[in-house]
Amino acid sequence: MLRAHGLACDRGDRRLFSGVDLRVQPGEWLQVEGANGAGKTSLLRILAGLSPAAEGRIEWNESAVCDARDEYHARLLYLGHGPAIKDDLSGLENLQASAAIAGHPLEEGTALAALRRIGLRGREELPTRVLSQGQKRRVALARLLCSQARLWILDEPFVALDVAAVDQLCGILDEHLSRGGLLIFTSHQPVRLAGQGGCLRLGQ
Amino acid sequence: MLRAHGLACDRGDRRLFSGVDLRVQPGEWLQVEGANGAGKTSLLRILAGLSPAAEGRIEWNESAVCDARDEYHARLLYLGHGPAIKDDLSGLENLQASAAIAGHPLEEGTALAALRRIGLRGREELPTRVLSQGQKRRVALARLLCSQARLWILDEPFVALDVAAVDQLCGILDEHLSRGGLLIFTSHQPVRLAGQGGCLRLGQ
Amino acid sequence: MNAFGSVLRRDLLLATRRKSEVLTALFFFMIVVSLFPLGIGPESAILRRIAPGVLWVAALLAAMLSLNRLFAGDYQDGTLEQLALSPTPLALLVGGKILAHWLTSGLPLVVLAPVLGLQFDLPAEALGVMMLSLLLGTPLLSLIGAIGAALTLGVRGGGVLLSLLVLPLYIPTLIFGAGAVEAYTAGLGAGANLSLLGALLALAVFFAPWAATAALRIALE
Amino acid sequence: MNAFGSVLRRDLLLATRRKSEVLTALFFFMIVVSLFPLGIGPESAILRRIAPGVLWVAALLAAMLSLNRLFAGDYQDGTLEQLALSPTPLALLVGGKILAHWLTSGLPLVVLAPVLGLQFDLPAEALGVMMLSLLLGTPLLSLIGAIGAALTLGVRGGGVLLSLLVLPLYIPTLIFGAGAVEAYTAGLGAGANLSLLGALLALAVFFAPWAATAALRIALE
Amino acid sequence: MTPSSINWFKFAAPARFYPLAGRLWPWFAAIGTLLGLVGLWISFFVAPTDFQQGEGYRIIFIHVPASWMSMFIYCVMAFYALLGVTFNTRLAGMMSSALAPTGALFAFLSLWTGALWGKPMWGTWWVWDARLTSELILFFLYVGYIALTAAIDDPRRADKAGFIVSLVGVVNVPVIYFSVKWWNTLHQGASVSLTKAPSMATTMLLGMLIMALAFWAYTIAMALYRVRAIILERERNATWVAELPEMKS
Ligand code: HEM
Ligand SMILES: Nc1ncnc2c1ncn2[C@@H]1O[C@H](COP(=O)(O)OP(=O)(O)OP(=O)(O)O)[C@@H](O)[C@H]1O
Ligand SMILES: Nc1ncnc2c1ncn2[C@@H]1O[C@H](COP(=O)(O)OP(=O)(O)OP(=O)(O)O)[C@@H](O)[C@H]1O
Ligand SMILES: [Mg+2]
Ligand SMILES: [Mg+2]
Repeated sequence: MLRAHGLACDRGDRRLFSGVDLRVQPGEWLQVEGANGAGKTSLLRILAGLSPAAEGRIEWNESAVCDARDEYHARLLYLGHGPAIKDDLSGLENLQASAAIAGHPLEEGTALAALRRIGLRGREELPTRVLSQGQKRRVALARLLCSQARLWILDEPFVALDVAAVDQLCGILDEHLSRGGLLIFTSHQPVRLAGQGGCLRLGQ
Repeated sequence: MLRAHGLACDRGDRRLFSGVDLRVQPGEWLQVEGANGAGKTSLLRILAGLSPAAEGRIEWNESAVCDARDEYHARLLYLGHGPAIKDDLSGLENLQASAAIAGHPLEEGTALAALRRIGLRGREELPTRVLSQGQKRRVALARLLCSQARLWILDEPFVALDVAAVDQLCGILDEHLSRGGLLIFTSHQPVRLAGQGGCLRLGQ
Repeated sequence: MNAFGSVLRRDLLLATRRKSEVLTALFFFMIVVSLFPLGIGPESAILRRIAPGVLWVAALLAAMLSLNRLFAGDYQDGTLEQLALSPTPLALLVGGKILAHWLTSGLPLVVLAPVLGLQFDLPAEALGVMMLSLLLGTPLLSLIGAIGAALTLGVRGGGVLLSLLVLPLYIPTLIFGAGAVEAYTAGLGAGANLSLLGALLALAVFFAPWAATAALRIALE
Repeated sequence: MNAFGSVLRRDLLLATRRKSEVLTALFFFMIVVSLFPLGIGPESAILRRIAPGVLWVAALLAAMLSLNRLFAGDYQDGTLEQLALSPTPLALLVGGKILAHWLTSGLPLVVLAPVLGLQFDLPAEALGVMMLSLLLGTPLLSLIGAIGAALTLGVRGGGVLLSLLVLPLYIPTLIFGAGAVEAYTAGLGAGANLSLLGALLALAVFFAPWAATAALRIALE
Repeated sequence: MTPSSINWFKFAAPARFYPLAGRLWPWFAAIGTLLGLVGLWISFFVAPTDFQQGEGYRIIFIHVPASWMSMFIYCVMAFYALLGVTFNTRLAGMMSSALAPTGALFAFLSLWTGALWGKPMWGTWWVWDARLTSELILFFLYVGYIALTAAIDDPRRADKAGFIVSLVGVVNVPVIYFSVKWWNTLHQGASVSLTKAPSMATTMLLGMLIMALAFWAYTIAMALYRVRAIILERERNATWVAELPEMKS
């Protein structure tokens, strides 16, 4: 279970938000909403432990995250605005490398299957440089299919995807939730997910 | 009037599309649709004269674009996947510089008004580096407000914008059309514009 | 012409915004020059002998290092597409960018060179010749470098490939530039070398922006 | 340990994918070395005298140039965030990246140095000492450089700032490295210099990855 | 366009050029081998020992033709670049990239044989005089051309980038050629080999010319052979390639 109390974030002279409390339980999702610049990305990075909060604390399974960083990170998958893929490597190589870095090396077969499922059949071996915007995002999202992490934190995962891919991603997220996973994400488009969930509105 | 006959595009060994004909008249819009990787970006770059087509020809007001490049470009505004803004300059400076490069220098007052209208009040002087994803896109879109170009070619202009900004952008596009402008754009989200228009589906 | 000015102004503005950049190019020049006495030892006869060569090589490397910021940023964020779509001829805009590059990376070296030359115990008039040769030579470095920078845009391993392409083309500048100072100290007069530099410069001013533009169009395709 | 290996493997794979990159780093080294005689003139007595210094300065610059590709790519595309989120300690992963950097940019220089030494007319045994000093010194360059590369990540004008930070830190390596060869040719024996280099290397292997990691965390915040 | 010029461009289409090159290259390879053998025989057995330099001078029979070829090939590449830029023929880029490795080889050979020769003549492998240096630049230019075109995936873009390198770099060739005149260098001037005793000069000249012709034939054969491979690789999806007998087997 992920819990946060009284989170606040400062950028420049501005307090972006303060007093943000949240609680996500297994099988639940949380959508962070807000206008452009409300601080969604900032909040997600704080929750992932990438940047420190100005105030407040974050707990994972009842213990503070800052005390058990490595354990927390072993359970976490974060996808930010940057797709974390290398232009010069193929989709396959990218996927295998990022899985190995996350601590779960992948068989080539598994990786290929994931790429095909996400709609990159026939493009597994192309350098991602030549792929289209949406195809690059898909390579990044293929990580979700191979992930064993409990907690997914996704920053605008639906951006640049076509309609079919949006549906497919929803399916993947539902599956994750039904396995008892936790999910925090942002999106400007309306998203329909099965299972329990709530919205957190930042700003105003 | 923009017209294209039998456009084709090759990428790698693949023919992305061929035999694409299109025609856009003053006050009309054209939405290019298609799955990820269908070739929308490639088509838009060809129409803008940034990359050559494998086959086919493009005409602007009855004369081939390749013969009257400069004249065509003087009438054209293209916004691609890259926002074409400099991280180290403020929104104001970015807007003024890009307008000057496009051949229509802007007064500071006009530029400020445009930035405020697009929702960046209070952030006009911040370096765009610290802005959020959506705010950066808005800086790029502010160019539309100051543009005198007849033909707008916009590659996924709605990406990363929040709901309010999407509505506002639709308003801006409608205004352009009602002034007799031409518009070609791509989007994976459904978009409702006033005026005449049509869709071009790439792929399958 | 107007767009030329605004490109120039924008690049200069960017350079002042990245306050440290101009300064650090200078410091790089200084440090490279100062490394040599450390690597070679402090004998002043040898140092004086190698001074023009070392100063010129350092200027060359400093110019080259700053080359990859000439177009790369504009390419990545899409500004280059906008330049290509400008009704002003692209070669003119490229000229503006090259001029801005020289003003922020070449000119400061010219000003700093005499100070460093003093470290190497060069006599005052030789320093004058040194400055003159740099004044003619550094724009040449920016111009030739622009071609290389444009060619390697968006290419794998661009940074190092850039030096591979550009350094050989820099060699004539180096030979005439350092040669001018050496000829002067040897009593031969620097005129011949300097006028060769000037001729090269005149040539490059006409052809380099054009070649760089052609290369940029290839990168954009 | 596993993740260390996979970072190393991925970086080496990337290097082979950018086929030209390793080769071009080598060529850069060659070209810089070849520039000096051009700037200084062909007298072989002087050239022999300055050879160790020139070779070492060139190695230093070649190492430095390839530094900005050490973390910058990973930072921009978000891979660095993923490394920081890996359950393996970040310092270990950073160690893997540094090792890959040395294998692709330092080791080739060690192998090439004797050929270039011949151009400067160095005797065979001096060449051996040269290689040995480079073998100890180039890993040091990668290690120290990693700290600088991490510190300048995402900072405006990073490239040149990087050299400003790193070059001064390189100076001891340069002095001992070039000093070893000079001491040897002067008949003093290279032992003292080489063992100092070794000691520096041992120290850096322990502390540099740790310092670089701390710097990376700052950049990520 | 006049009828005759259309004829000219007929073979500029890769589909036409491919079989032509296939028929021609074995002939040039054979001529090259033959002339090479004759040339080597003349240089090692017919040409007399030089009274000053002993046997070492025989390296001239490789050094000089190799140096000539290295410069000449670069000019040819620049010529193709000009063709490519003005007429936009695909074959021009293919020929350029087919020639570059051979050019680099000859530049390297020139440097290497020169260095080998320099040791007995000047007492050192290498001096930094203008001709040697400019030849070194030529080598770097070849390598730069090859590295740049290899680093760009799209062959058409690679070709165009290569055109610019060859056109810009070609200014170096006259520098090499006239370097002995413009700077007084250690390296021999152009006329030295001809001012010896007449009998010797003719055999030497003959040997050198035959070797030069052999290198020419070799270059043409290699270029044609390589351009065939390049054409096949680039046009592998074209129907005419699929219909080739060697593709069907
Ligand atoms: C690495 C060292 C050397 C390089 C790069 C080099 C380069 C060249 C080049 C480019 C040419 C053709 C230029 C022309 O035809 O005008 C040439 C020709 C020649 N080289 Fe060298 N050379 C080197 C060393 C030597 C040495 C050591 C000798 C003899 C002492 C030598 C003797 C000649 C002669 C006799 C010619 C023919 C000149 C003529 O008749 O035109 N070279 N060399
Ligand atoms: N130095 C600064 N001074 C003032 N404001 C700053 C500074 N740095 C960041 N900000 C503001 O902080 C906010 C960062 O927001 P963040 O990136 O988290 O937004 P977001 O909710 O993810 O928006 P988007 O939907 O556009 O992605 C922006 O509003 C930005 O203007
Ligand atoms: N060298 C290549 N080999 C094979 N396919 C290539 C190559 N280069 C590009 N492609 C393909 O060309 C297409 C480029 O499409 P483009 O970027 O125009 O798509 P798009 O319609 O804009 O997609 P998106 O909605 O994702 O932005 C992609 O399908 C890509 O896989
Ligand atoms: Mg955001
Ligand atoms: Mg697209």
